[in-house]
Amino acid sequence: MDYIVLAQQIANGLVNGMTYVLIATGLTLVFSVLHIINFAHGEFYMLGAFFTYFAAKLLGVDYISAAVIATLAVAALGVLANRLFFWPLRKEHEFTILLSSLGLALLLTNGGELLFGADPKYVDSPFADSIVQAGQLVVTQQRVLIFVVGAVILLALNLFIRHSRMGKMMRATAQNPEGAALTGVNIRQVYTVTFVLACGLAALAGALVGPTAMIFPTVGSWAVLKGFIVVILGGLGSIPGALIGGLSLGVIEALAGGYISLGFAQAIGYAIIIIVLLWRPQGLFGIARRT
Amino acid sequence: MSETPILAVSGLTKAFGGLTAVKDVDLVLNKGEILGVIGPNGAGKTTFFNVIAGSMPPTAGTVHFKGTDCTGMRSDRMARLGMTRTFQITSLFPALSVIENVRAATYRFTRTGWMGSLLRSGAWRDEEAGVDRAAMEALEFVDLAHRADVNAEALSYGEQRRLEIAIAIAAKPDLLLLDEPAAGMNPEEGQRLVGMIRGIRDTGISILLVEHHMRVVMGVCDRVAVIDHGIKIADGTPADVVNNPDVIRVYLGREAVNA
Amino acid sequence: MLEISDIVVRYGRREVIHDLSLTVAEGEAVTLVGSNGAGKTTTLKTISGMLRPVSGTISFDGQRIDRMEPHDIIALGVVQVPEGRLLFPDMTVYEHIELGAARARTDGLTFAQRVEWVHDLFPILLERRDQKAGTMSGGQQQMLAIARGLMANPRCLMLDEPSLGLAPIMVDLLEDTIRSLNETGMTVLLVEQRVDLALRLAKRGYVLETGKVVLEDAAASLLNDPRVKTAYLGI
Amino acid sequence: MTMPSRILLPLVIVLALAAPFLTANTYFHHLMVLWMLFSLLALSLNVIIGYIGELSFGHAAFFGIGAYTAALIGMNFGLAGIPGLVLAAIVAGLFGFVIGYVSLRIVGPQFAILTLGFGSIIYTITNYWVDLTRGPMGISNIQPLGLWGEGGPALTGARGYYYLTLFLVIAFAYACHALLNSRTGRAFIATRENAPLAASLGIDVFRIKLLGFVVATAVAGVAGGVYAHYLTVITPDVMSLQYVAALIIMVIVGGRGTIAGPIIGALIYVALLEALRALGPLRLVIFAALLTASVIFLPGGIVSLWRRITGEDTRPREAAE
Amino acid sequence: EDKAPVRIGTIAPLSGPGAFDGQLAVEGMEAMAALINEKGGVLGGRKLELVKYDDKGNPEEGVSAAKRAIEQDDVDVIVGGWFSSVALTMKEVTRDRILNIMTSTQHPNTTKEGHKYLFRLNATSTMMSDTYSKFICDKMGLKTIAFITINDDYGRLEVENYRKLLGQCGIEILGNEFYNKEDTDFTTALTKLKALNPDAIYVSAINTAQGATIYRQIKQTGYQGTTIASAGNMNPKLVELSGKALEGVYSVSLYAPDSDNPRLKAWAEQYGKMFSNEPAFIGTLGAQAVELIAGAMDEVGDARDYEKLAAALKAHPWDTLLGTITFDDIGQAQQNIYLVQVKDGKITSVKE
Ligand SMILES: Nc1ncnc2c1ncn2[C@@H]1O[C@H](COP(=O)(O)OP(=O)(O)OP(=O)(O)O)[C@@H](O)[C@H]1O
Ligand SMILES: Nc1ncnc2c1ncn2[C@@H]1O[C@H](COP(=O)(O)OP(=O)(O)OP(=O)(O)O)[C@@H](O)[C@H]1O
Ligand SMILES: [Mg+2]
Ligand SMILES: [Mg+2]
Repeated sequence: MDYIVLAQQIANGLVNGMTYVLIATGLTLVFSVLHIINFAHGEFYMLGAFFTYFAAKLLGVDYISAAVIATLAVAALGVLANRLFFWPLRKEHEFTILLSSLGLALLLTNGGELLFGADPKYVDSPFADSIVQAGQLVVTQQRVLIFVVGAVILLALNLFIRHSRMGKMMRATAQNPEGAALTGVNIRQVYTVTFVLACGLAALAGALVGPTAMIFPTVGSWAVLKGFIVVILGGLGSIPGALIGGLSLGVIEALAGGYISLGFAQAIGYAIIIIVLLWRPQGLFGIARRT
Repeated sequence: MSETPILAVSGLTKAFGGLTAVKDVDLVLNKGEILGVIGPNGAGKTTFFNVIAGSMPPTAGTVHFKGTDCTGMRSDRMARLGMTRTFQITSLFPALSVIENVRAATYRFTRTGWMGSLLRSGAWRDEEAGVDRAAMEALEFVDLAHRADVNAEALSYGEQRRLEIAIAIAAKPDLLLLDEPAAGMNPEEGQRLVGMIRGIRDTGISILLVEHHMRVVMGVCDRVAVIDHGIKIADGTPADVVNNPDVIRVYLGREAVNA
Repeated sequence: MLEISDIVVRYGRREVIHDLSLTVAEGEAVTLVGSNGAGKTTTLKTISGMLRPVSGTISFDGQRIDRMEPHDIIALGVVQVPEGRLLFPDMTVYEHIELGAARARTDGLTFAQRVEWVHDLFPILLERRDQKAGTMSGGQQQMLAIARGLMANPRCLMLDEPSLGLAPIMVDLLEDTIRSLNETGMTVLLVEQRVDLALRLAKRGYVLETGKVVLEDAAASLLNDPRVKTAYLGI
Repeated sequence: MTMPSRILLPLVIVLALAAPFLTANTYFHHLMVLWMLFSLLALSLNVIIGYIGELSFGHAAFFGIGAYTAALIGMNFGLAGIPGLVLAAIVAGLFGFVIGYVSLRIVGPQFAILTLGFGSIIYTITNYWVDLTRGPMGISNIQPLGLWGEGGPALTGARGYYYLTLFLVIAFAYACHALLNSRTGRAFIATRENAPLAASLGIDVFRIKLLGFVVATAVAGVAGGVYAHYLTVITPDVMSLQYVAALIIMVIVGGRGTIAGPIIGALIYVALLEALRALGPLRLVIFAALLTASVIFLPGGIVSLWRRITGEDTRPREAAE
Repeated sequence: EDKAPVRIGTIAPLSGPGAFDGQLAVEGMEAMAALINEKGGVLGGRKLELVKYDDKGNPEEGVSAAKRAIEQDDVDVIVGGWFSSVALTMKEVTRDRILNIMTSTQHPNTTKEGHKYLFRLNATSTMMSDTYSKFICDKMGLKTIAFITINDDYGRLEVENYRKLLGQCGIEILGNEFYNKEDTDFTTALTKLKALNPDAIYVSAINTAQGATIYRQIKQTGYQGTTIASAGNMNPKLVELSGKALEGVYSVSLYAPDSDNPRLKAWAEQYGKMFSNEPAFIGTLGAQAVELIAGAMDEVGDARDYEKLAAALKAHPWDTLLGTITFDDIGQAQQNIYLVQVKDGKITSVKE
């Protein structure tokens, strides 16, 4: 076996995995706090990439500033999305809310197609084509950036949820909204903060991952699926879970693609998830639900 | 006694990690008997119920129901054998109407399935009529018939507790486990509950009752067992138990005077 | 201090509280008595902002609170210990205690002092500090719910069936606690199915039937009122 | 049955029977066939979503399995008829049994992801097992549906398929209705609403769920079989997530857990997309906007309109509007 | 002016992943229709009108769209079949009912049975690879090659063809990786291919976004060898998106942007006036379809006599914006195939 190739595949897998992680964290946040399966999450990822593109193009700013602007803008959109599509339905059945998010996803994808044009676009980043060599391993700077930012964000978010008061309020709302309200939690604020964070995270993922591939208005749909798988694999609501789940999925796919069959890489990824879930239904880091 | 007891528990133990919630408990319940289980909060009463009813497997010990060993048997099989329970934390079908809640409980003793309904067979018609009758009877029994068409989630707390009892008795079990049925009832309603429980027993159902309302316990139980820290510390007639100094110390407090 | 006048509350189209009025003076202990479904919980939820009255007003310290959000009402010091506990099953006991103080008023005891206080009151909560609330026994959960409410540093404490699921000896403790809270100046609005207990604790009482006040009197006289005796005390 | 539905139901059925003769426009007939096919599928998914209360992201895979089974049986053994459809049901149901057996012990979003995983694996295999399925290009020139197979009478026009699918929809809708009025149906609903309580009443929750899942997948298989013969072409695309999403939309927009709901949902889906065709690029945007508006204003599905009109809706008015 | 227009049913992916290609195609048709209408239309003054249908790149939608075009909207002809899977299903609906010109589908099976009124403009992948492999063998001086290929029948056929053709001229095929149509990252496959150290990597990609990503990622893995772009998929957008990664890369195409065919120039000018995109190959195919329809109708003097229209199309060579085109009796076109190369960010034809 060629160890260089093996190492390279693992490195590729880790970076891809980190993109999954970035997407999954926002998703797991919305799920764990608000019990919403947000199908539109991928669309915020898409918007993050497109806003970065347009910020750079129309405002003439550099990639990093464009990424920051896009992240903030999409985070602000999160307020609107929550207000229109999720907050009014908070008392409804989870399937109803799921449908609302599906509608929002369709609206954003097709609206995006209309607004941004159907042509694929490329988010230009100075780091995209610059190669970092470590021994015989080759990685672009952009991929290093994804990895580092991903790791930092995750750490910060985990600390926020575990230890900040807002984080605790979010967890309380997750487990019993009525009890939380009677304890003094401003449920509405929790909803808003959750969506702002989740949309911002998705947008940041889009801004970072954008330059590694072409972007088009339907990129969000694969993103949300990958995100879900990671969330479930890692354990709903667990941020360390999202990290481990995402990285393992990335590496599994890279190795399956590299050594078994590229076409079946995804299917093999799914098969492994199925096995994991059958063994630990709550996911790697999830809390076992009491029945 | 020659007749096999309806429930015989021996050496029952349940541990959660380091915490042993139920320790080596032996208990026998005879047919037609109402047995009360009391004890301080966190003593292990609910856990004891959960293990008996098959909601969780025991760490050690055995459970015999109507003479069959059903240690660790799943709760649905236990129920089909004839043991139903209520839950301490209210457990209903919240989105269904009150009558639908009770109807669901008739699963145990109905027989004709989908096919009968598909063909509108006579057996199916008869059985459905029987289901309706049983459901209505159960509701009348707990005085909820006037709320039959309301969704269960729209009931007040006390009404929900009564609905739980209706569900449990509509299943026509041989043994009924009641976990704090009087919670959320005022003394007068507690008195009515005493009447209800007696009525249930009179239809031939044996009852195991966990309750903190001493008036209910005293009023209805043939025998009372006391659990503290998972251990059975007393077992006797209600009068014996309430005069037991240990029981007074760990459990009854000032209530001992009233009881 | 708490003044409720002519409130009407509906669930959907069904009206369950009809023109209900009641007052609680500062430092007073008042109880609401009524059978299942009379509307006691609904009344408390309306005061704490979980439900909106269709008409009528609620004011606290002269300030209208019937259009305020629950968290703002709590910040004023009106705190409800809910029926059925409403805990957060996967959060630890201590996290509940911390969260309870999320909107606490800043006068009176400090956070640390209050923590110590509730731990003294219910030692099991200190012993099980890191246990998940969902795995506590029913009675232990009830204690936690009360402790959580106390952590909010209430001026007016509304208790909805606090004795639910408590062993007799704990009910004694609860009774003593409520009495001492009230004696140190806390206003208490108590809904309790153990009507005898409630009437022993309270100064005044209201009797509710199908969403209306049918009787209002000093607690001692209610305790001896024949109607109350037969309908609620079962004597 | 309430009075209005006693009159309404026969009326609707008569109308449905007469519909194809109201116009000679074959395109209209085609749309009616699609409506009925989607109704059948949505009704079958409704057994999972509405009766056992789980979300399945894999339902299109069973539709696909049925379609491929019928197509392959027809081509290789000349059984393009009732035997083919029966086999489509059996094969899809068998897959449903195996997949349900391993995944139904798990509930909620985890179950949904499991079905997504299984669905994707089936999709991938269909795409790559070129020798059997012809891969991404799919199978074309599938024979029309005969009675017992090749030779003999066969359905060709859209009208014929319409009556076939209408029959299947009515039959299955009636079966669902009968189910709900039976002991088994009550067990379904009890399981959906509160599984631990259902178990404590003697209901074998797992078996009930498995039963529902197998029935749902087998019916999806039949729908797939008819679809393959009707369209004469199938590609692995029929298993794609796009269809899964479409089916979920139909069930929930119409009203999950009801019988009229999924049928109305399918109608809305087919008719709305058709009516919006003229809008070109705006089509899907408007569709999405209408979809979300319907969810927000009618969270209980279109059928809840009825309940609203009759004033049965008693949701509490709560704070923080 | 009062005469009813000739209505051309245009079935293309207008939403979803294929939307951009669909848009380019429809724009190409619009530009050509505008040109013809400006000159007075067809059949003595009837204007050409496009009736557009979205097939979402999905076979079933394609079938529904074709049924609607014929049965409901009663169009005169149909132009469609941009994606092979849609084309293969749609042709069963249009079969023997209406004149149907298929455009970019490269799958040989599209015209295999030779339905009476069915025509296909693009060269099949087999025809392309015949031309391309000659150039690769003769001019590029490669000893080894590896493929990265879309997993569909088009891709599978390409690999099969080149294995045979390049093998014959002594180029060793080191490996092939199939990817899926929804993939967005190709580093795993490219890492594998790079490790084989081939002289060239042949990229078989139809979708512009996937193509551009692959070309860029080839460079990002540090691969230094030659990149070869698959036949028939070079377009200005791809060049723009791929940046330096496509510089100097060869491909073959029916369309040479720098050709001096006056018809092409007029069309490109019209296109520039109407749309912001750069004219692309897929647009020229649409335009060519419109051009042929107009020509055949004028020659036959009828918009609906499909028997005669089909006969006319097959009867003789036609002059179009892509040069001369002829059809064989199963409706397959024979057109010029050009060798093109990206130079300074422009697609230029290689004059041999
Ligand atoms: N899943 C669990 N994990 C850990 N500890 C548990 C779990 N379930 C129960 N316990 C603990 O076991 C002990 C017994 O609990 P149980 O619910 O049986 O008490 P109980 O006698 O019913 O009390 P109560 O009268 O308050 O309802 C308690 O200390 C409780 O905290
Ligand atoms: N969510 C709801 N939707 C509709 N009706 C409700 C809802 N909650 C309560 N009700 C109804 O309102 C009335 C008053 O209920 P409430 O819970 O206030 O009673 P309560 O006095 O607290 O009774 P309990 O002693 O049983 O707790 C009851 O008739 C009940 O059925
Ligand atoms: Mg208990
Ligand atoms: Mg109440």
